[in-house]
Amino acid sequence: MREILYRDAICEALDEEMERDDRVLLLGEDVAFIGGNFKTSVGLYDKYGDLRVKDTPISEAGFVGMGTGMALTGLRPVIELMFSDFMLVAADQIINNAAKITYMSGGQVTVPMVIRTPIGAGRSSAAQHSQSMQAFAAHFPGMKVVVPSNAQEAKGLLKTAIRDDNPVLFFEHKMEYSNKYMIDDVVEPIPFGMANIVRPGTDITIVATSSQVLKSVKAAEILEKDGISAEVIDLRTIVPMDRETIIQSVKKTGRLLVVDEAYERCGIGAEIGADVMDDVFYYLEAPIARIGTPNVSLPFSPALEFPLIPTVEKTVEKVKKMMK
Amino acid sequence: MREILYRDAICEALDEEMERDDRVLLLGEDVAFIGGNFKTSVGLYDKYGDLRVKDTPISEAGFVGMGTGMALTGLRPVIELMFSDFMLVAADQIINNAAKITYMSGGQVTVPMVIRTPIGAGRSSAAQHSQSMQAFAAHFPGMKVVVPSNAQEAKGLLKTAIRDDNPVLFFEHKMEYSNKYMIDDVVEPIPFGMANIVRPGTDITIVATSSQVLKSVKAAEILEKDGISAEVIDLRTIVPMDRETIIQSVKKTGRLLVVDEAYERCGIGAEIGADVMDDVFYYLEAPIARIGTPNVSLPFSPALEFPLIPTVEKTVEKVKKMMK
Amino acid sequence: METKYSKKHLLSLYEIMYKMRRFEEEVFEFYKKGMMPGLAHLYLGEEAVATGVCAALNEDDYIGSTHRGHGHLVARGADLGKMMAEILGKATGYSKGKGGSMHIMAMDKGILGANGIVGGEIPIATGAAYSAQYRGTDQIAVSFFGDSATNEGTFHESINMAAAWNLPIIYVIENNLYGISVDIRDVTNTANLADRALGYGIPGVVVDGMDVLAVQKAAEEAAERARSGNGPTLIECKTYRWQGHHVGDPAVYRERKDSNEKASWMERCPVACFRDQILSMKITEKEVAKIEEAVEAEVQTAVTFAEESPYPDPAEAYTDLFSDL
Amino acid sequence: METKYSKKHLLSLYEIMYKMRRFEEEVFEFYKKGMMPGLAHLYLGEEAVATGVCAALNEDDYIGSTHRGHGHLVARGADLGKMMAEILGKATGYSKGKGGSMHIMAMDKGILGANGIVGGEIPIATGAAYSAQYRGTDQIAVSFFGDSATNEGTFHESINMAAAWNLPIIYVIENNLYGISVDIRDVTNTANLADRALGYGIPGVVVDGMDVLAVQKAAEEAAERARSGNGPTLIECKTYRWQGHHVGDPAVYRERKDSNEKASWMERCPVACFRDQILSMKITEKEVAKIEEAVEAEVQTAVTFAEESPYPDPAEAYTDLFSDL
Ligand SMILES: Cc1ncc(C[n+]2csc(CCOP(=O)(O)OP(=O)(O)O)c2C)c(N)n1
Ligand SMILES: Cc1ncc(C[n+]2csc(CCOP(=O)(O)OP(=O)(O)O)c2C)c(N)n1
Ligand SMILES: [Mg+2]
Ligand SMILES: [Mg+2]
Repeated sequence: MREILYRDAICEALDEEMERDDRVLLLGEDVAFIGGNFKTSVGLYDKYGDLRVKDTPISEAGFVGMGTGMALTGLRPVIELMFSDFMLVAADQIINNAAKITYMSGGQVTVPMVIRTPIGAGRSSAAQHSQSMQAFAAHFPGMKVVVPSNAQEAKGLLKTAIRDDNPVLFFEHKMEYSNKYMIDDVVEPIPFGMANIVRPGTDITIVATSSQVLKSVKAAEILEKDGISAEVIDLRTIVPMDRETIIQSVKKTGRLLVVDEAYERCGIGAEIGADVMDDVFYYLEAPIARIGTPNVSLPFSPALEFPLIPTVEKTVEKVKKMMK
Repeated sequence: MREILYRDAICEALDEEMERDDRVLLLGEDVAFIGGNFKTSVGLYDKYGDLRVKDTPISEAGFVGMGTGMALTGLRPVIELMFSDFMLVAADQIINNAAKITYMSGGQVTVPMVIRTPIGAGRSSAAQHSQSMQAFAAHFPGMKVVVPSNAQEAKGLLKTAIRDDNPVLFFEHKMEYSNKYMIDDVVEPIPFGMANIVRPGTDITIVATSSQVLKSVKAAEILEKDGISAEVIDLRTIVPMDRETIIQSVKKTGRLLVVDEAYERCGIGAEIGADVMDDVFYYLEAPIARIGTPNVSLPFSPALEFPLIPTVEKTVEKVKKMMK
Repeated sequence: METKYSKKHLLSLYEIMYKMRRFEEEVFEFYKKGMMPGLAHLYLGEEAVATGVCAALNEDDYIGSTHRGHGHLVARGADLGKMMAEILGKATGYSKGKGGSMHIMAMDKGILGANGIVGGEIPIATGAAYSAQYRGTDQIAVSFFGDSATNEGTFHESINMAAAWNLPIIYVIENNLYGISVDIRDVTNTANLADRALGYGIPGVVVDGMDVLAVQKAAEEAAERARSGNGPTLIECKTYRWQGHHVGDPAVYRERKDSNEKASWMERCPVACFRDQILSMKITEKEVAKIEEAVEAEVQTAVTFAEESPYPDPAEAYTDLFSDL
Repeated sequence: METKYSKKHLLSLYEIMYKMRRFEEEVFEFYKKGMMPGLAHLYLGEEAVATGVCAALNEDDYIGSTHRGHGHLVARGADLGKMMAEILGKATGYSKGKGGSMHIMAMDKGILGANGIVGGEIPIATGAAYSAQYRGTDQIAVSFFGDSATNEGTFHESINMAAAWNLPIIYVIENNLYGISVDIRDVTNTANLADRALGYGIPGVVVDGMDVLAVQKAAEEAAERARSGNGPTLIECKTYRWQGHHVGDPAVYRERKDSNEKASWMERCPVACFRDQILSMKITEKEVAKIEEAVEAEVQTAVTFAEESPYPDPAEAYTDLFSDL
């Protein structure tokens, strides 16, 4: 085990995969010379050169589309979008193109492309730089959707993403980049579609994503003191979704809370509730619940922004309500 | 009452609003000289001229953004996107800009813009021309989202949309354009946020949108013969959502099925279930259920496409299962 | 008339153009008979463009195509039977019936995809060019698109990158004057769309898109430039479509400015004119007729194959979304 | 030196530039003291651009701004107190603290919005120009954006429409050489971005963006063209930013090609040079000093106002999404 910053774990995964497979290349705004806006590719430009670690112009639709063209012709591009909000600038290329080509071709081709991009509020970045786009990505078929919860998970899941033959949306939480974690000396790829029970419990199931996993664990620790035993599941990937692990857990606990930072409406909480409903309905002791970002734009002022972000306290409070 | 095509009802609403208010103008691809790809603006170019009914180049992000600029400076533009799939080409302008400006400005300005666009499968238009984008629109805050069910509803709701001071996404179902309906001689604006109980019933609540409303009514008629009394609610607007009407109905019937043609994952069915859950949970006699488009791309061949579309039969079958 | 090209080459150009023509006439028949699901955008009248451009390419080069893509496929030697089957939504089609006319993909012919999103394929083809550069191959990419697609942001973003990085790609504007009903001259301010090249510091060439040899020549120069590391070229081919935007479009908008517009273009039919041209060049009527017969047979075989092929099994709707799930 | 402008006008130009300079120095101070939430993109060094352009405008003209928008606001006479309060996230800010530095909107000054999406504001400003044309007013719009924003599709789509329809708008490129760390010359192939105009059939003008009078002159010509119905102009102002991309950026990338780059631009400081210039034009040190004192007072008042203003009530997070819900 060793200590590492979340951002460096991302960088290591990129480096190791590029080392392993020269079809892997990295493109995006400011990824090369300065090593990325969030410093997730420091050193790679020096190591792999200009053609393989490429600073692009500010042309998101253009360079995401280029990634698709590369993926169709034998390469395995990793594209960085500086903020996940900018997926909307390239939305047609991501959703109408990259995600549909394998299907539209009747399986003739695959599109092994990873789009890495940061999500999350908390930096006073306001309405256009603070969104969490995982529910948006999951709504449309054809992309795998990954939401790693810490440095080890990020490294292992990014390796899997790069080795996957399909388009993968890989969401890094921007408040995590500077956080320190202990990780294994060697991190193996973590398979998609296998949720991780990070804390067993018996009274309620909390399914969480990304940075909400650690917050949920903290909430569980607080709840423990009140005699409430919460099972926390790190979903890891939204597509594919590990329904079975969730269902088994809820059958045991009788309660389900989903915590994910995307907008609440048509969000991840709604989806998981609907998805498992049939299987768990007769086991439920309380209504399925969700915590997400409320359905308003994200404000700049910390006085307004922080109250909107899912927190440990909100989770504790919601669980207590559900236990009544 | 008189008979009218759905497409002509749209056209009448546009005409009447343009007649009433010279700040209203229409922009889009092929809306002028040929009166729209789906013939929803026939005659308006001749009546109102080139500046007011404007054929645009194929520049969706550009002309949606222009609409925002018009709306900020005293006009009330109606923008036609030829297929709702193309919202993705203009997604940043719709979601990061039009929908957020009022909020980001602290309420200094409003953006009275309507984006009209067709949804729905059934024409062998394949993966890039068949999607139903209402859940996508509803996920992001700042837009009202309208899903009219027939000609009368379309006309009345479009008038309201044009008079609304906020961005409105107005979804027309492309399989409806050539359908005939009886409508009132004079159609008044229909308020947003008021669902319409189109068929009362006691055993199950079916909340439907767009062309699924009529299909649900047909399903209810079939179910009637089996002694099942279904209440069908035309949701009309997804944002704002009339929770109260749904909740009251489900409290009465004990069962809820949502039928909407958007992709199922993170879709409208998931949302409504999650939204009313707390209020109806203890009244439920069966798990809340949903019918949507399965989470795959839409295929071209009718042999593949039709089985994916929500139908009367699927609704009947699902309800029967829920009654067991 | 003189030409540097061999008799064999001239005949093969004619064969390809004639094949496009006959193939699409049959597509139109299927539509009229109500046997074609959805719509198709016919290339009739524009045959010289794809034929001339593809004559300048190698087998392993890449093509980014459009909603009006049948011609590009034929020019690359795609299987007519699999094409027609796809257009009819049959299980034996290139895309197993999942794509249809607008999304025929033939990776074996370097066709990266037809694309229902106007401008959608331009960055994808540009990425293939980057890929060729990265892998150090001799390959180039060609991106075909219509006049009106030049007003999409992707056109701009792609060409800028290709120009900045000297990517081996040719951008081909098939300027048939219209985007559906909208006259390109009403929504853009330059007489020649090739002028767009000026803003990127790359060559922009205007070519008579009804003249297959002129097109081939321009494409050869551009291909040479691309292969030798000198970057992209923008070629504007002036052409015209015989039919409306799609098989169901009566195209009333054409008579708006010039009632003779269609007729005057049809006089310059690329297929008929080239036939006359080669007949004046030591090629005999008999040689041409032989080709036409062979093409006819190939087209009829494709038609029969497509008609007799089964529709896909409904369960197929759920496969091919991912390679592994 | 000679100029057609009055002493009063020259002094007012200096006042505006000096105000921008001092205002942003105070913003930077707030950042360094940890009192500013998030980040800000400073206009320091680029003052002549907004000042010169806005000097050519009328009160009711429109401005589309960017993430680097403080200068545009000051040039339009926006309230410094409300600006600073917004930058600090206070309830008294232009946007009640909801927007912040990147989204200050001041509709009363014709500022349609700063915009955190690069290229995002270009079509919006273009729509305002269409609106002016439609309403038959004398208004024009100005769209400011950076060098690197010219590589977004919205740039292309907007200018094409404005050119096709002769919209009354001026597109102003603030070419400070970089988009964050990326040198525009590495991702685009033309020496002058103004050359982009060639592809749209509109005038493209290169101007010394450190010279406020040169900028004003170019803007006046463009404004005249726009107001008389002759359509858009693209003006490229060559300029430089003193600081990194944002307040937290050390800007190491600048020494990459030319270690003297920053120093040589700073020698040409638009504020200091213009000060010297007007002192050589019958304007006295005393007159200048008087202005500087007044600006200083105004800036200090703004700083105090912002500091002393309250943060918004958390419940405010839920208002202003819609005008009516
Ligand atoms: C992004 C997008 N916008 C609009 C359309 C609808 N559409 C399909 S083809 C077409 C016209 C294209 O014109 P052009 O590029 O000149 O090609 P042509 O059809 O003339 O060959 C339009 C508007 C689309 N498919 N995609
Ligand atoms: C669509 C989009 N892509 C990327 C960014 C991140 N970003 C913010 S400013 C900037 C550089 C802009 O460069 P330029 O247009 O030259 O303006 P400057 O900052 O130099 O004034 C980038 C890449 C963004 N905000 N929006
Ligand atoms: Mg065309
Ligand atoms: Mg710049």
